[in-house]
Amino acid sequence: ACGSGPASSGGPAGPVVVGTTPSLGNAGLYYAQSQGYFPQRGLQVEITPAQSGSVAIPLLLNGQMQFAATDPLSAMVAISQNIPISMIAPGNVGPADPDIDPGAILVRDGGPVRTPADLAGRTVGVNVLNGLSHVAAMQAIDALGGDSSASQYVEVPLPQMVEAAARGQVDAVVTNEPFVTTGLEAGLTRLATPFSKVLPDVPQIVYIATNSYIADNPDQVSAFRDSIQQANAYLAENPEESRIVGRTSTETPPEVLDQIRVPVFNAEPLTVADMQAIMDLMLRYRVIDQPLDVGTVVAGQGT
Amino acid sequence: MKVLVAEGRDHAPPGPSRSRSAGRRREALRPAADKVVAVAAVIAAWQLASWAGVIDTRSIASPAQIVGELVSFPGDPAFWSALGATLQGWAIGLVLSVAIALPVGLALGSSEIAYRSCRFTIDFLRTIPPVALVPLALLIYGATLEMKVVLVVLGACWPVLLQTMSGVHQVDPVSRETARSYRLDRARTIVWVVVPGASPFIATGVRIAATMALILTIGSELIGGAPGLGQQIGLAEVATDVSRMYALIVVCAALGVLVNAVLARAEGRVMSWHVSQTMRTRAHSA
Amino acid sequence: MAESATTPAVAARRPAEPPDTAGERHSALLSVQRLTKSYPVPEGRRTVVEDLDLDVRPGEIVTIVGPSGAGKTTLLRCIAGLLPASSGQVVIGGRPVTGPPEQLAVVFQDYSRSLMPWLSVRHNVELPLRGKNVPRDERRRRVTDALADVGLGHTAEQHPWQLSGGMQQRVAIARALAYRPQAMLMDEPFASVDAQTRADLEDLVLDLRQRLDITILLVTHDIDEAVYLGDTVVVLGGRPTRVRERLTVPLGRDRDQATTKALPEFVRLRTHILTGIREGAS
Amino acid sequence: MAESATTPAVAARRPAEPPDTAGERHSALLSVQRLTKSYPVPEGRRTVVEDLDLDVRPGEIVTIVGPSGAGKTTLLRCIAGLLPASSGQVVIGGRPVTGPPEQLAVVFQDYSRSLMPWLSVRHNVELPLRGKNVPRDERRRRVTDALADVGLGHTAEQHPWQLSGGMQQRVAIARALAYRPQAMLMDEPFASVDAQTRADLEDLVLDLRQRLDITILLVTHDIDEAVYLGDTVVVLGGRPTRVRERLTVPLGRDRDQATTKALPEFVRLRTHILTGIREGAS
Amino acid sequence: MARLADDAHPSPLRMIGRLGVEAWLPVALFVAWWVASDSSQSLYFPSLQTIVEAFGRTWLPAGITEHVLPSLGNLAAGFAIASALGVGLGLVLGLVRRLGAALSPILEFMRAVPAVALLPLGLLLLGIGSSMKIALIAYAAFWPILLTTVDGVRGIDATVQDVARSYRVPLRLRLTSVVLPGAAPQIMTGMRTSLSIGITVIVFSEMAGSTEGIGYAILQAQRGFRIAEMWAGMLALGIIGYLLNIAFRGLEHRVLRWNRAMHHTMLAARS
Ligand SMILES: Nc1ncnc2c1ncn2[C@@H]1O[C@H](COP(=O)(O)OP(=O)(O)OP(=O)(O)O)[C@@H](O)[C@H]1O
Ligand SMILES: Nc1ncnc2c1ncn2[C@@H]1O[C@H](COP(=O)(O)OP(=O)(O)OP(=O)(O)O)[C@@H](O)[C@H]1O
Ligand SMILES: [Mg+2]
Ligand SMILES: [Mg+2]
Repeated sequence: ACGSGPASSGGPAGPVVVGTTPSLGNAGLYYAQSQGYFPQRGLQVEITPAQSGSVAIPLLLNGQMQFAATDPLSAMVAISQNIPISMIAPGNVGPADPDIDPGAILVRDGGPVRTPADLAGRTVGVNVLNGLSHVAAMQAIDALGGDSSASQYVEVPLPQMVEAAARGQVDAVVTNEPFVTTGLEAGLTRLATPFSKVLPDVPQIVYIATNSYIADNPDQVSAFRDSIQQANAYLAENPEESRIVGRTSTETPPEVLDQIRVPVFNAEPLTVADMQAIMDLMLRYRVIDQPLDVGTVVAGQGT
Repeated sequence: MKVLVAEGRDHAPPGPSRSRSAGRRREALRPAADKVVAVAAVIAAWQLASWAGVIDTRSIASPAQIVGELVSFPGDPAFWSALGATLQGWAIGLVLSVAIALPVGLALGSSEIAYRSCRFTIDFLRTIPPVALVPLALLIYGATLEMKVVLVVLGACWPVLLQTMSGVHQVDPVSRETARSYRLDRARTIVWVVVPGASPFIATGVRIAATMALILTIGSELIGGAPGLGQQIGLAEVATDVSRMYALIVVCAALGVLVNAVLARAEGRVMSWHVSQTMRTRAHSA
Repeated sequence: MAESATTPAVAARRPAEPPDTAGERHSALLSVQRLTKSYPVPEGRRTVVEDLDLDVRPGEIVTIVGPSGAGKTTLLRCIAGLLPASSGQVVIGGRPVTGPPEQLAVVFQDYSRSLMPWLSVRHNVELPLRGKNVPRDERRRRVTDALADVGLGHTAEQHPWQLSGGMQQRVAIARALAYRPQAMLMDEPFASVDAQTRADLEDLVLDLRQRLDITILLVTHDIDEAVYLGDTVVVLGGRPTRVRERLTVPLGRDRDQATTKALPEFVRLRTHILTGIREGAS
Repeated sequence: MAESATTPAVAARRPAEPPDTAGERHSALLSVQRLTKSYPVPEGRRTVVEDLDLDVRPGEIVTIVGPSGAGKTTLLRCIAGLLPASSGQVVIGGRPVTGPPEQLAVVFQDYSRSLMPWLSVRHNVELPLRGKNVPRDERRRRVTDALADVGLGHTAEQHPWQLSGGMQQRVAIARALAYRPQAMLMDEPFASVDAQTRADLEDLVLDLRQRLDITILLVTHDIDEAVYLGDTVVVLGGRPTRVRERLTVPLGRDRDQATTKALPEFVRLRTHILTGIREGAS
Repeated sequence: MARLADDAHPSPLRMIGRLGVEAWLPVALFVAWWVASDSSQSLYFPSLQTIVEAFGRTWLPAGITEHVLPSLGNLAAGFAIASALGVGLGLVLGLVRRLGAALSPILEFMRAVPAVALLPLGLLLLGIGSSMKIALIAYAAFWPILLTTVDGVRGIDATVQDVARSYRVPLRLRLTSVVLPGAAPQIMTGMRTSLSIGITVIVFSEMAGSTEGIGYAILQAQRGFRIAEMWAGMLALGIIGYLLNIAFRGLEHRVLRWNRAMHHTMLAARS
C-alpha cells in the first residue's frame, strides 16, 4: 500500500476524500461543498471521481478515500459479502410523482413494445446487471402487469443505451437523465418510470465509509452526514438549484441540463426502512440469497 | 506477379535526362506524401459518413467536432497534466516490461529446461486479463501511478517475453556455433550474438508492447480512476461530452502513432544491418 | 565475335574494343551497355563497376574472372534484373532489363542461403518449375534428372541443412538445370565441390550447351576452368572495375578434361591470364 | 611420423595404419581416435564417418581432401567440439574434447553465415578477442594487422553484407588469424577467392606456421593446394568415410608458389591423388 | 543451452521426467500460495482453499457448458478472423512496402485507439450479441499477428528473396512456398501472443450485452464482491489459456517442423 491518502484510522489531518461519479444524483454533495457546509463543521473535503462502487471500495479499504457515493443495492451486496462498510447518508431519492421521475424504461416509439407485458421474450438493456435500476425495473414491470422473468437483460453502457434502443439492438432500456431526454429526442418513448413506481422516497445513491473509519472518526462522519443532509434539505426545497450545481459538477452541456428532469431530494436521513425495501427487492429478484440484517447496514442505527 | 512488376518499375534505371538529386529528393518525399494522402482519405470518409448520418454524431463525434475540441486542449492545463501523467505511466510501464521480459525471455529461450518449467506459469499468467485485476491493484496501490504501472507491466511484458524467446530460438545456428567455437563466454555470447540475432523478433515485441502499454495505461486510468487521459475520457463519457471524449481518444491514438514512429526510427538505426532495412537500400541503390 | 579475337599477347592490357559493331550487336543474346553501378556507402556512393560493356551470343559460354570484390556478382545481379543499374543498361533478347527476365536461371554464389530451408531438396528444385506451370509428371522427371545429373539422386527427400556445403551447391545447380533456361548465370558454381565432381559438372555444362544450346555466363576463380569452359574469357579488373581483357578461346566446342587441358593453346591462354592477373595485382 | 611415410604408390588403397604407435601418439597435438559420427535421419541414423583415426603433430599442416559430402566438415566440427562424437573421441593436448577447446580457431565453410551481420568487419574480427580479454589497444592492433594480412585493410568499418563473397571469406580468415590460436581448423577457406589472392593466402598460411608454429588442419578441394600447403595430405573416402590415404609431403617447409609446384615430387603426388580420387569415384 | 532431445517415442522414464520438469514450478507455486494464503483474512485475497472450493462450485461442471463454451466459441471465431486478416494484410503490407509505409500512420492510430471508443463503434455496427464480441476479440488479436507478419515477411533472407524474383516465381506460389514459410516463425509467435490477448479480451468483450460467458461470470462475481469466485474465474481463464496454448503448440509444431529440426540438428546433433 502506498497510502498517499490519510490512513483510515488517522486523525483529522488533511482533507477527507470523497469518491463519486459526477452525476446529478450527487448534487447534494457538490452543493454542500460549494456552500462551505463541510468547513463549517471542521471538515476539509476533496471530491475525486470514481467510476463505480467496485472501484471505490478498494480505495475505501486502503484508506485512499474516506467516503464514496454508490448505488445502495451494490453497497448491500458488498455488505452481504462481508465487506466492512456501512451507509452514512443518502443522495437523491426516488420521486413519488411519476411525472418528475428522472429514470425511465424507454422503448422505441411505434415499436413492438407498447406495454410492460410486451416485454416478454424481449431484450432489455440495463446499465448494471443486478443493480438498483435493473431490480427496480423488474419490479416495475411485474407491478404493471408484465412478467419480468420472461425478458432477457443485458448490460449496455449508459451512453450507448439510446443508440442501442433506437437501432432495435435491444427492445427496451432502463436509463436515467440526461439520457432520457436525449432518448426522447431520438424517437424513444417512456414505457414506465420504475423508481416512482416501486421505490418512492428510497435513496438511489448512498454515501458509504468503512466501518473502521466510522468507528475511529465519529466526528468526521457526523460532520459529513450533517452537511449532506443540510444540502439535501435545501435541494428538496429548491430542485432547480441542481441544474446550477450540475454546471460546475458535471460536464453535461448546459443546454441539456436545462431540459432534463432533475433528481429529487428530501430532507430525511437514511433509514433502516428504506434499506429494508431495497433488500426485499433484492431477495425477491435473487440478487442475494440470504436476508441481511438491515439494522447493521446504516451507520449509527444498528448495533 | 504484380508485386514483382511494381518493384521492377519502381526502380527502373533512371533515364539519362533525369536529374539524380531531384529524383532522390522526390524519392525521400514520396513516402510522406503517401501517408498524407492515406490519412486525408480516411478523415474525409469519416467526415462524410458523419454528415450523411451513417455515423450518429451523438455517439461518435465527427472529425470536425473533434478538431473543434482539439484546438482547446493546448490552453487547458488539465489536459497537459493528464497527458503528462499518462506518458509517465506509459513510459515507466514499458521500460519495466522490457527490462523484466527481455532477460527472462533470453533465459527461457536459452534453456529448454527453464522454459518447460515456466511454460505452465507463463501461459497461465498471460491469460489473466489486467482489466479484471483493477480492484486488486486499487486495493494494494490505490489510484496511483504504481497501480497503472503494475497493470501495464502485467499486460505488456508478455509480447516482449514471447518474442524474445522465439527470437533466441531463431538465431542463426552458424552464428551461435561461431561464438561457441571461439569460446565466447555466456554473457558475451548473449550481448554480441544472441540479442542482436534475436533483435528482429525483440523489436517486433517491443512495438507490440509499446502500444499495448499505452492502451493499458489509458484503460487503467479509465477504470481505476488514476489521473491521466483515461480518466479524462471517463469523465467526458459520463458527461456524454462526445466531442471531448473523442478528441481525447484521438490524442491517445495519436500518441500511439508518435510512439511507433519513434520506435521505428530507433529500430532503423539499431537494426540497420537487418534485411528489412538493407533491402530498402538494395532496391534504391540505383 | 571473330573480330574481337586477338592473340593474348596483343590483347593484354588493352581494354575491350567499343561494342558498337552493328553486326555483333544484333547477334548478341545478352548485351551489357556502358553499365555503371555504385553502392551507397556512408561517405556517399562507391562506384563498383564503371562503363562496362559485354556481349554474349546465343549458345556461347562466357566465363568471367577477376579479383575478389571486383564486381562480378554485382554484374551478374544487374544482368539478372535483381539490381538496377546506376547508369547504362542490360539488353536481353532486344529488350532492356527492368526486372528479372524470363528464361534466365541464376546460380547464386551464396548457395547455402539461396536454398529454402523449409523445402526438401526435391521441392527446392521443383519450385521454379511450378511457377512455370510445368505439368506434374514432367516436373518430377526433370527434378529427378537434374538431381541425378549433379550426383544427388539419393538426397531428394532431405532438407538442404542436412547436406554438406558442396551438396547444397549442387542442389542450387540442379535447380537451374531443371528450369531449362535459355540462359544461365552462374556465380562460382563449383567453388565448393571436390575436384572430380567439379570436372564432372564442368563437362555437364559443356554437354548442356552442346545439347540444348544454352547460353551461359559463368563466374569462376579457377583460371583452368575459365579457359576450359569458355568460348570467351572476360577478365575484369581495375578500380572501378572495367573489362580488362576479352579473350576468345580457340579450342572448338568438343573439349575433354584430359586432352584439352594439355593442349598448348590451353596452357598458353591459362598462363597468359595468370600472368596478367599477377601483374594487375602487383 | 616417419613410419607412416609411404610412397604414394604403395600407400594407395591401403587404409592408414592403426594409430597405436606409442611414440606418435605422444607427439600428437591433436588426435582423432576411432571417431564415428552418425546423423539422425527419418529412417534411423546415417553413419557419415566411421572409425576414423587421425593424428596431427604440433606445427604440422595437415590438409584433408575428399569427395563432397564425405564428412570433412563433420570431422572438423567434431574436432572443434561443436558436435559430439557418436563413438570414439578426439584428444587435444592430451585431453579429450567435450566442448570447444581453447586455443583453437575455426574458419567455417559457411563463411557468410558465420559473420555476424550486425557487426562491422572490425567488430566481427574483434569479437573473439573480447572473449579472450585481450586489452583494447592490442585488440585494435591485431584486428588491423589481420585485416591487412588478408588484403582487407580498407573495409574495417563496413558490414559483412556490403562485401563480396570472397571478401567475407577473408574476413572469416582474418578473424581466426587475429585470434592467434595454437591450432586452426580451416574448412575450404579459400574457396571463393581469386587465384592471386588464393596464392597470397596460401603463402600467408605457410608463413604463419613458419613464424608462430601454428598447427593447421585444412580442408580443401584443390589438390594442388592440398599438396602445396600440407606436410601431410589425408585423403578421405568410402561410405561411410574412412581415411583412404595418408601421404607425407616430402617438400620441406620452405615452399614457393612457382618453384614448388614445378617440382617433380609435387607433380607426382598431385597426380597420384587425382588418379586415386578418379578411381575412387568411378 | 541444454535442450531435451526431441525424439518421437520417448521412454516412459523420460515421459515422467518431462512431466516433472513441466509440473514442478506450478505445483510449487500452488503449494506456496496455499500455505501463504491459508489463514488469509483479506477480503480480496481469500485463501486458496476457498478459491478452489469456489472453483469447484462455479466451474465444474455446470460452468463449462454455461460459460466456457460460449466464450471459447467467440474466441475461436475471433482468433480465426484475426489470423486470416492479420496474415493476409500483413503479407500485402510486407510485400508492397510503399503501401505499408502509406498506411502505417492509420494502422498505428487504429492500434492505439482505446477500447472505450471501440465499444460504441462495435455496438453501432454489430449490435449486441456474439458478433460484437467476436469482433472485439478479433480486433485485439489482429495487431500482433499483423505486425509479426509484416516484420516476418520483410525479414526473409535476401538471397531467398532474390531466388524467388530471379526465377520469376509467380505471386501465389511465392506466397505459399517462399513468403509464408519464411515468415512463419515470426507469424507463429505473433499468433501465440494474440491467442492470449484474445483470451483476456473475452472478459472485456463480455462487459456489455452479455448474458453468459466466462468473462461475464468473472465480472459479475467482481461486481457482487464474490471475490473467491472472481479468483476462481481467473484460475479458470489461466487453465484455459494453458490448454489452448498446448493446442496451439501442436499447430506450431506442424507448421515449423522444418525450423525446429533445422535448429535442433545444427545445434545439438547428439551422438
Ligand atoms: N550492398 C552493398 N553495399 C555496399 N557495397 C557493396 C554491396 N555489395 C557489394 N558491395 C561492394 O561491391 C564490390 C563488388 O562486390 P561483388 O560482390 O560484386 O564482388 P565479386 O566480384 O563478386 O567478388 P567475389 O569474387 O569475392 O565474390 C565489393 O567491393 C563490395 O564491397
Ligand atoms: N544435420 C545433418 N543431418 C543429417 N545429415 C547430415 C547433417 N549434416 C551433414 N549430414 C550429412 O553428412 C554427410 C557429410 O557432410 P559434411 O558436411 O561433413 O561433408 P563434407 O565432406 O564437408 O562435404 P563438402 O565438401 O561438400 O562440404 C553428408 O552426406 C550430409 O548429407
Ligand atoms: Mg561474387
Ligand atoms: Mg564441408
